[in-house]
Parts: sequence; C-alpha cells; structure tokens
Amino acid sequence: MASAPSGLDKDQIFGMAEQEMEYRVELFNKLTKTCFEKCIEKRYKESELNMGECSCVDRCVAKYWQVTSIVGQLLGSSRPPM
Amino acid sequence: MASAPSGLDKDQIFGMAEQEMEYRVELFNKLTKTCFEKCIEKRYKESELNMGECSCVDRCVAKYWQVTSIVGQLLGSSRPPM
Amino acid sequence: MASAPSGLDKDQIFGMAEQEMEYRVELFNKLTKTCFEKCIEKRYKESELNMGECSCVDRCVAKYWQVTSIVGQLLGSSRPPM
Amino acid sequence: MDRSIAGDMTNIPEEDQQRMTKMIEQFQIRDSLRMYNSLVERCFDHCVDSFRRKSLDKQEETCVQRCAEKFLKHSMRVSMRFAELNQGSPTPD
Amino acid sequence: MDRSIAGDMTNIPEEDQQRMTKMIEQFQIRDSLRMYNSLVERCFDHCVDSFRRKSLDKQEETCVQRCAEKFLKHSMRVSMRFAELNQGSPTPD
Amino acid sequence: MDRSIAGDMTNIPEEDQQRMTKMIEQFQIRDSLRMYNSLVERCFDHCVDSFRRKSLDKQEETCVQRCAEKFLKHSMRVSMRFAELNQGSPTPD
Repeated sequence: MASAPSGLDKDQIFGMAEQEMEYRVELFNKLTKTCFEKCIEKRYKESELNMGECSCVDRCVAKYWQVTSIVGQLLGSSRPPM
Repeated sequence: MASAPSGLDKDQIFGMAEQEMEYRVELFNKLTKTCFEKCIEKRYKESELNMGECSCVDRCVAKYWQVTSIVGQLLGSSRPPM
Repeated sequence: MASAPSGLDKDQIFGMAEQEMEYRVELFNKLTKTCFEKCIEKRYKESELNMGECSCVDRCVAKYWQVTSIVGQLLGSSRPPM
Repeated sequence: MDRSIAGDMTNIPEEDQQRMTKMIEQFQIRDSLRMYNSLVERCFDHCVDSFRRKSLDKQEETCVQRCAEKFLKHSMRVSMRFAELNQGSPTPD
Repeated sequence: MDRSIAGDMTNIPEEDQQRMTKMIEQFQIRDSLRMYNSLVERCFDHCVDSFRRKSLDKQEETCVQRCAEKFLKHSMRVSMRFAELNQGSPTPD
Repeated sequence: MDRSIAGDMTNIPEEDQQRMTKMIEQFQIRDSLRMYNSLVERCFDHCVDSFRRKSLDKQEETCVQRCAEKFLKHSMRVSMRFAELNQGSPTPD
C-alpha cells in the first residue's frame, strides 16, 4: 500500500480500502444477525443474555468463521479476503 | 450547517447530509415493507386497500414511530436522529 | 450519452451510468436469490443441479423477466429501465 | 422527507444549493430504481410458485398486477402518515 | 476491525492518514445509522403484532426495550469473539 | 450485463473510457465481495443449526461445500439465461 506513488493510484487505493471496510462491516452485520436469530430466545423475558445464549453465540461465531474459510477456499483464494 | 466556512468542511457537510438522507430513505423503506407484511392481505383479490387494511396501516406507522423513539432513547440520544 | 460536452455534465453521466449498473446488479442478485429459493433442493445431496432444478431455474428466470416488464409498465415507463 | 435539509439550504451559497439539489436528484433516482427492484421481487415471490411453464398464466399475471398496484397505494398511504408524524413532532433538539 | 488498515497507515503521508480517518468516521456514522434502523425493524417485527390501537401497550413497550438491549449486548459479545478470531489467525497471505 | 454501457463507450474520449473501466472494475470487486458474504450467510443458515460444539462436524462441512458449489452453478445458469433474455428483447426505443 505504501509503495503507490501517483495521485491516480491513490484514489484506487482508497477505493480498495473502502471496499475492504464495506466487506468487513457487512460480514460482521450478517454474522451478528444470523447468530441472533439462531441463538437468542425471542420471548425477551429479560434483557440479559443467559448462559445458554452466551455459549450458543460463542459457538455460532466460531462456526460462522469456519464457513467463511470453506467458502473462501471454494471461491479460489487460499483465504477469504480479510 | 450554514456556519461552516472552508472547502474541506463542506465535503463533510455534504457527507453528513447524504448520510442523513440515506438514513431517512432506509427508515421509510423498512417501515413500508414491515407494515405491508403486517397489514396487507396477500391474496390480492383486488388492487385497492380495504378499510381494515387502511386502519391497520395507519396504526402500524404510528407504532413503528414509537418504536423508533424507544430505541433512539436506548441508543443514548434523547431523540432518534431525524 | 456522447453528446454531453461540459465537465459538470460528465459527472452526471457517470452518475447515471453508475446507477444503471447498480440497478442491473441488484436485479440480477435478487433474481438469482429468488430462483435459488424457489427451485433448489435444500438438502444438498449433491453439488450438481439436477434436471428438475435446471428446468425450474430456466422457467423461473423467464417468469421473473415477465414480472419485471409488468411492473415496469405499471410504473409508467413503457419498458423497465434496462 | 427533505424538509429539514431544504430548511438548511436558505442561507448557503447558490453553488452549494445546486450541489445539494443534484445529490437529492441522484438519491431519488437510485431510490426509485431500488423500489422497482424490490417491487418485482416481492410480487414475484408472492404470486409465482409454479414452474411447469415458462410463461405467466392469467392468474399469476393478475396477481402480480394487483400486488404491485396495492403496494404503490400502500406506500403512498405510509408516506402521508409518515409526513404527518414528522410535522406533529417538531425537532425538540 | 480496523486493525490491518490502521497498520498500513504508519508509513503513508499525513494528508492520506487524514483522508483515511475521515473515511473511517463516515463509515462508522453510516454503520451506526443502519444498525439503528435494523434494530427498530427487528424489534418492531418481533414485538408488535396487534393493530387494534395506535399506541404501543405496556407489554409491547417492554418487549421492544428488552429486544433492543438484548441485541446490543449480543452485538458486543459477537464483536469480542470476532476480534479474537481475527487475532488468532494472523494473515498467512 | 455491461452491453449497453460498453456500446455507448465507442464514441467518447479515452480518458472517459478509462474512468468508466475503473468504475466497472470497482463494481465487480464490490459485487464479488457482497456475493461472497451472502453465500456464507445463506449456506451457514441452511446447514448449521446445532451449537453444542464450536467446530463444524463433517456433515455440516459437506453441506456447506455443496451449498456453495450449487449456488455458484445456479448463479452461472441464471446469468446465461438472463443474458439471452437481454439479447432476445433489444431495446425498442
């Protein structure tokens, strides 16, 4: 990133950085939404996460991460674009 | 908004205005979609809204608005960003 | 498009081209998602599309296209913005 | 929905007003294209479930037409109610 | 989540760092507005199903409050776990 | 899908063509990143429902792999059909 000299290329670098951020934010938002739907009790008896929900969320994030890398491999890069 | 002098700040102002519009449009679209799903008969016997649907839509919008301000308070501003 | 002379107008042209592309990409993505949900067996016994799925997909795309033009007519243009 | 932004525009230079106007126009075009896309998606999803033919039958066609008309009327009603609520509660800062 | 981008910023000129900082700020504002919108949509959807009155009853109000609080706590937990995973697997290029 | 835009590019100056090319490239990158994200979301959603362990079991892994492959093949088929329809109905204006 630091080796790009000219003004034009800079715009492309910022464009890439912007897209990378967009990608990460979207990944995080989809992950959060999906694990909320899979793990959180929808009756909302209380506003705290109970123990079962907490461990479900932790495992959900870990498994989502693994799916990320399986799909990433399939799409041809050795690693998802993180 | 009118007090910003320099050129650089102007870009930020336009950036903020853009984000505010994006926010409002998104709010309106989500509200419309949600109340359509909650209130409108999916058999589509006719293309007019019937009386029951009309009053349901009115109440749906009013309630959605209230949810907007409850969540806004929770997120720390005294009022949702409108 | 080729007749626009000044610098300012060019920005608008590029803006329009950008929005047209955004529109097409979104159309394609929604079409793909919808026909996947309507036609593809979710048990994933194999990674190939079977014959039934293939013909379902072909018809789904054709029907989606027709819906596109019905809605386009209703929205006042003689033809959807493609 | 552009009320507060329009209000802010009275005391800014003309070139900025033009820039703002262009921005709003771009927004409206983008929003109407998105609305078009989601209208198609929604009405297709609600009305078309059989894929034994590659053309819509009469029933599906009628369903799509009513669905789209109904959504547009619904959308206008929501828009009116929404505007009333925006006016009814002036920004208390 | 800005780790790798921030890392890249140490050896670029100050004006570029400022531009990057502004970009990140814009992103954070946009993202928090979107989060706000989807929080409202989600909690409304889960908690409000009756439209015989035009005001939320006490039960709906409590439901919305808990839903929103719970989502925020959930979101913070996900964010922590996500950060750990990002650190645990340093980019092997 | 870039047919009509590409067609318009024959009689515009080279610098504009470059700008357009860059725009298209940016679009393609963004679109492929979004596709990647929604592929992960969809296949996770369809294939992972148990959270008694923190690792995918063999069955879940196979499901995710097939889901992703199947979606990609589906997407290519849709893309071909879509292109045919675009060509079959030349813009009547």
